[in-house]
Amino acid sequence: MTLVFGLFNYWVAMVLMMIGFYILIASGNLIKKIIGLNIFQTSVFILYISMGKIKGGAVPILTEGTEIYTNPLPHVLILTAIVVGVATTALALALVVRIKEAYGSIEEDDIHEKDGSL
Amino acid sequence: MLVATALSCIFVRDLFAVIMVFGLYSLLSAGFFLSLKAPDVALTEASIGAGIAPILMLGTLALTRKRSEPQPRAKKSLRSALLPLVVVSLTGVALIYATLDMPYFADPAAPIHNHVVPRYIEQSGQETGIPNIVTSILASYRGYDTLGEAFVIFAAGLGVLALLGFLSDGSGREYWQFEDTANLRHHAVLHVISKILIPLILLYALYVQFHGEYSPGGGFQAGVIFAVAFILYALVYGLEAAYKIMSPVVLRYMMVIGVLIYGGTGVLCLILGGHYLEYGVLSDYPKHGQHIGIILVELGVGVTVASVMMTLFFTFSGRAKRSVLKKQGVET
Amino acid sequence: MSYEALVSLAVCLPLAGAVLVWLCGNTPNLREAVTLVTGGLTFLSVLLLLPQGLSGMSPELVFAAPLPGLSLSFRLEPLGMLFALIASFLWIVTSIYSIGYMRGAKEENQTRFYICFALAIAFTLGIAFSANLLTLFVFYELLTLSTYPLVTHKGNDEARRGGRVYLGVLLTTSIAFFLPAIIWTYSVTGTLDFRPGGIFGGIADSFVVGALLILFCFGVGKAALMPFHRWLPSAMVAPTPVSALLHAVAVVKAGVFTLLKITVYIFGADLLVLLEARDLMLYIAGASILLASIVAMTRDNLKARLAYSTVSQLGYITLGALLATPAGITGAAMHIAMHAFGKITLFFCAGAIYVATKKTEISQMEGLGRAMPFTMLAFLIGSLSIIGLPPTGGTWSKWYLMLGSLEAGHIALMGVLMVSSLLNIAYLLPIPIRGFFAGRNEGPSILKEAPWPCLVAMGITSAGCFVLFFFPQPLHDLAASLYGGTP
Amino acid sequence: MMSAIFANLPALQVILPLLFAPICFLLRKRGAAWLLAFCVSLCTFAVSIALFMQVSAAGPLSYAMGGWDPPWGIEYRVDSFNAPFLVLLSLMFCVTLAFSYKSVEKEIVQPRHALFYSAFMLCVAGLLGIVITGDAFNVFVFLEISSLSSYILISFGKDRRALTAAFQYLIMGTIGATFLLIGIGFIYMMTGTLNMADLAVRLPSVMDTHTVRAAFAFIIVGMSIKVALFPLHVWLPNAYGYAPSAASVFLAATSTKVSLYVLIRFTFTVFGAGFAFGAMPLQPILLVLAVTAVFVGSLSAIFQTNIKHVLAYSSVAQIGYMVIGFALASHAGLSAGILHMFNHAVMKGCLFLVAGCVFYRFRSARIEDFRGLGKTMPWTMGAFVVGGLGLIGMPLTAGFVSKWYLIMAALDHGFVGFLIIAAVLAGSLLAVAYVWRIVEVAYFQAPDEVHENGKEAPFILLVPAWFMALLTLYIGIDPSLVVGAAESAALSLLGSTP
Repeated sequence: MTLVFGLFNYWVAMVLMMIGFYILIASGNLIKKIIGLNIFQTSVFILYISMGKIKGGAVPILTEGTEIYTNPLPHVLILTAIVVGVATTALALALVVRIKEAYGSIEEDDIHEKDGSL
Repeated sequence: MLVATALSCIFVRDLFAVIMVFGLYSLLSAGFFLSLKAPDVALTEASIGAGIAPILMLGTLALTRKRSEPQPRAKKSLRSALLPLVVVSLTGVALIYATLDMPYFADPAAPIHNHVVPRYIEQSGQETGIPNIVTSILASYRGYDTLGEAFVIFAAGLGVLALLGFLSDGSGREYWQFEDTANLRHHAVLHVISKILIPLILLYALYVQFHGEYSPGGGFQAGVIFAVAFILYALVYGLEAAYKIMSPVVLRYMMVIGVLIYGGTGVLCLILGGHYLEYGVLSDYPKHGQHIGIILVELGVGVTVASVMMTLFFTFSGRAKRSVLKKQGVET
Repeated sequence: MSYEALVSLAVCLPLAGAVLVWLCGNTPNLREAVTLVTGGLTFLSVLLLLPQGLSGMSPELVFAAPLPGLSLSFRLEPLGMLFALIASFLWIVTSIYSIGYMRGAKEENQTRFYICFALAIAFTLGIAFSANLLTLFVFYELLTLSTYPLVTHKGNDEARRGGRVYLGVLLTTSIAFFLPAIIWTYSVTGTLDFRPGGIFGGIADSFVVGALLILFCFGVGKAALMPFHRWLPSAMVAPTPVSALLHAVAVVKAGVFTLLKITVYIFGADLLVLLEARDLMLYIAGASILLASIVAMTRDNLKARLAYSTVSQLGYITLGALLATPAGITGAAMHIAMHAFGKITLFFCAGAIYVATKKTEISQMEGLGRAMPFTMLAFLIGSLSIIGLPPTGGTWSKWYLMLGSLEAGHIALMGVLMVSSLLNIAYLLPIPIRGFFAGRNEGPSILKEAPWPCLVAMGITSAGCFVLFFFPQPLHDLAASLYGGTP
Repeated sequence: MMSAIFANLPALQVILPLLFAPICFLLRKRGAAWLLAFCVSLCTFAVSIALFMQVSAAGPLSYAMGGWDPPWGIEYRVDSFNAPFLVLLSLMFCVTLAFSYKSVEKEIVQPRHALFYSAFMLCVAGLLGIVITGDAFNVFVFLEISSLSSYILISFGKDRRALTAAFQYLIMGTIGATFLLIGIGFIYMMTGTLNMADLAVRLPSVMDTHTVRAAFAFIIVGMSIKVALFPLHVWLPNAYGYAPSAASVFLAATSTKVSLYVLIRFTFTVFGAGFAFGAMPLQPILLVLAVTAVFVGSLSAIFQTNIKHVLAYSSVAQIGYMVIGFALASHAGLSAGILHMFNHAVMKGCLFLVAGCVFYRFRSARIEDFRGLGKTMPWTMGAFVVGGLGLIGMPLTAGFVSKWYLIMAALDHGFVGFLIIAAVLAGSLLAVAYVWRIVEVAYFQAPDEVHENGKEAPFILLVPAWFMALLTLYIGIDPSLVVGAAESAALSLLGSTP
């Protein structure tokens, strides 16, 4: 039982990762792919933040009389990772717009077809 | 909840709805972060994941189209349908396999709570003089990562400008999209609520920016909030009005100035005889120097993030407007 | 001049010649003068090295160290001396011949032709003087590359196809067999130097050495051992001087020379006779001799017939090298020289006929002896030398080869040699005979010989065939000092 | 002042290109942007040489970013493994810039030039940052800088397929980076540290856990995507094929190598060879994949019609060689792999420069465009032949040296070694096929009317191409410098394992 409860949070993150990853590779629509990518990344963030949690830990801002703080390092890493994620998303979306202009479609199959006929 | 929203992303066809669901998902995970005692991350995720990202996606959608085409199942061979499942299951098995030996959730005996981090918790107060440990790690101990991250954002701004910032005049020449925006017709709509709201948001952004040392927040969050305020302004008053207040050309300079404030602070440390980003040398008292340094780099991050986010929005929406104008031109 | 300077001079002169030829490209007379002068000087410097070469192994001359512990270096020894002498001497003769041929046949891109020719000679001399397998391999590959533009000189589809086979076979064998054999040898013995008595000296087990022998024999594709002989007939699309010098002398001889060097200085005769793999390779060489002769008989194109004849003759040398008896090695070394003179004469004749009459097929050549008596006479002499009949040089080498196979107790191989001589007669002699005597009922033809430089060149080489019969002593001494050096 | 500069060399190495990138972004004049970038590249190169000399003289350097000692702060660590990589990267930076002045002028529309140079400098800075850092998470951040900027660089390509190529690369690259992030998260969870040296100390005690094994798997798979190891190479051919010439030169020569560097760094420095090759079945998997990569890459290269695609598929095959060397995990194998990373960078750089020259003249680089180039562009084709011979592995070229070492290393591995040798040799034979196909077209086919009037490429494009060609030859004749660097790199990697 401790196994289940002890790891439950991680498992949720894993399931989310798998969902995101599935959308990412199985979807034919480019925008959906990007959403999948975001879900995938966000679930990794959840994994990190979960590991930073400590029993009875307070918000990591120094205050008088608090002994235990939540581990702040994962928070820092994830702040960075979130920003990196949004940067990637923005670039990907810009590419999608250009692809739409060049091909008239954002479905992967259509694009392959159009390139094949060249 | 999270799982449910994520799953719904697979099955919903309408892209507009998918994006909304995704926004909801981000908001939920922000709440989750908050419950895990990570307010900084929650704030960022809420503003970026639930704010900026969906706005950009919607902008893209406006430029492309709404529905995800029904996938022609017949065309898909069994292999191409199975492959993603197999890959995902393999990854999943590896992930679950990994968890088996993990320290339990919130276990105080886990290695991450006992190595490296104690020093941050115990000494950052004396070493940087800043109560928010996240901020002191972010801007000082691991300030270099954050520098890198500011540059990632800068790179994204640069990339989007490179991809969408130019328009062709048909003769093979291209020009910056925004160079002639002053001619566009002023088209303001009065909106009392937003007039009250926007200054409030801006004020809050400044608070988040400069109070980041004491409470959750800092450059990123402030930058994003600042940008959201402008985006709101642009939505309400029209793009042209927004251009007038914050012209895209100025934004381009601001992007650069932002990252240079950060990088320059580091160089200043070098010149004053310290290591790169060793703020201690900025003042006679290391603690004081750290404080100055952290404020400076947070400002740099804030400026970069705000200007890049605004640039992103302007570029996407400007492009959308162009294509609308072009279509009308064709029709008339 | 010192020995070091001479060795480097011998290799560098043709290189410098190539540059000069490039610079003088626009004035044909000057260009060809440069070629001749360079050829003369090169031969001279090789000749001056002769005393040194006769005295056995000379000091090593290192000029670069591309891999730690391995160097690119030169060293003079009798076999290399012999090879260098032949190559540099015949270069002069061929240059004279090519001037006549190239002008007579009005070939294009003559400057490129002379440049590549000079380069090829430089690399051949590099092979001759190599002090270790690595150096040899480097020049071996360079030779392949520098002769490629010569093979494809005509630039048409046929030339391109020929070039493809040429490059394909030579590179494939060298990359797939030769190079791994070299590296394997290095990893087993820790050295690649050519040493009297070989370098294996009891280090490796016979399985590894046997496998290496097979790899080497097939890896040296230039030796044209069947089934890797296909490049040689393909290379015949090249202009005749190229076929004459490179594919009768420089390139193929570089191949058998390499084999000879490997058997003498890498394996060592003593080790070689113990190997079972050697017997296998001997029979393959024997089969190569017979098969190639038979194929030669079926070819109507003169150059193709000569090419297959070359394949078969190369088999002789391989055979001699593998016999690893004193007589065998002497015979092999001498045959390098004898065959060179004989075959180059034959090719010169083929080229002369082409320039004068544009005829390439043997069946068209009946009665040609009356129009080109001098050419046909030279052809006869060359044929005699290849067959091994007195009074030509070929007699001696064949003599030693047969002696060698007796020494080694391989009666069957001696039989092979005899049968192949008969076959030689059958495919070579009819050509001059029919040239002189057949087709009488055609009208009296006018005397129409090839350009004079061609005739001069033919004269020199066919004279060489006689001279080598009457004065084989220096050659024999050089060849004999090979196994004399081996303990 | 001088001493201050010398003390801060590791920081300067990265921040020079990093900080000048935004400045470059603002420059309006094309020439000014280029000049700035070029000056920066020269300074970067000087810094890398100085670092290399320092490291060879005095051993590994450690630089604490922000003055915080590792593992609390981020550490820059220069040792004999990454110092040569820094030199290689900055050298390619200079060479590509020298080339790009003319090439970019032709291939990219004027107002975007400053953006191109800016993105290019960011990309270089990112790659340098990955190589020099001693902090696992910092690798991720700089990986993203370099990746984002390389997506941008690729999307500058004129062909619309450049966009889809960039998108595909973005998706796969981000998956790779996220896998890396998961892996780093796992090892962080088990050890509580992100510093590589510290990780190496703390990992052995938790080595035998599922989490660490999974972490290793995630890092390897994630980086294999960026390395373009078969079968994760699908992004590479299009990405290199449709990028602007200057970008393909630089990316082809460096980007996959840096990812491979990360792979090797994590395997040997962080996890240790004993774990990677003892507890995990890394060797057989990598060997099989690498050998397949050699065959698939070479065979595909033979059937391409665009020269850049030929070269890109050839890269897939050559990466196979490098991975073979790495997977042998012996000193000899590792040095051979590292050696080939350098040599291949030089040769492939040369070949892509040639492709760029041809592209400059004809606006495309299909095989047909090579018709008659032997006559019309003799110098360009000369450089191509040298580079091509290098790929084949002819003696006196750099390719021969690496092949030699690779086969020597494989000979120690018995039967498996023989199979590897067979694969390596077969790969070279296939290389003959795809290189010679182009050479034949160039020298034997008559040019059509478009190509008849082709002139030699401008001098300024030829200089970098020939520089790389001569470097190929130089390494082939006197490889002691590179070989020495590769061997000491391998030694430092194996020596650091417990």
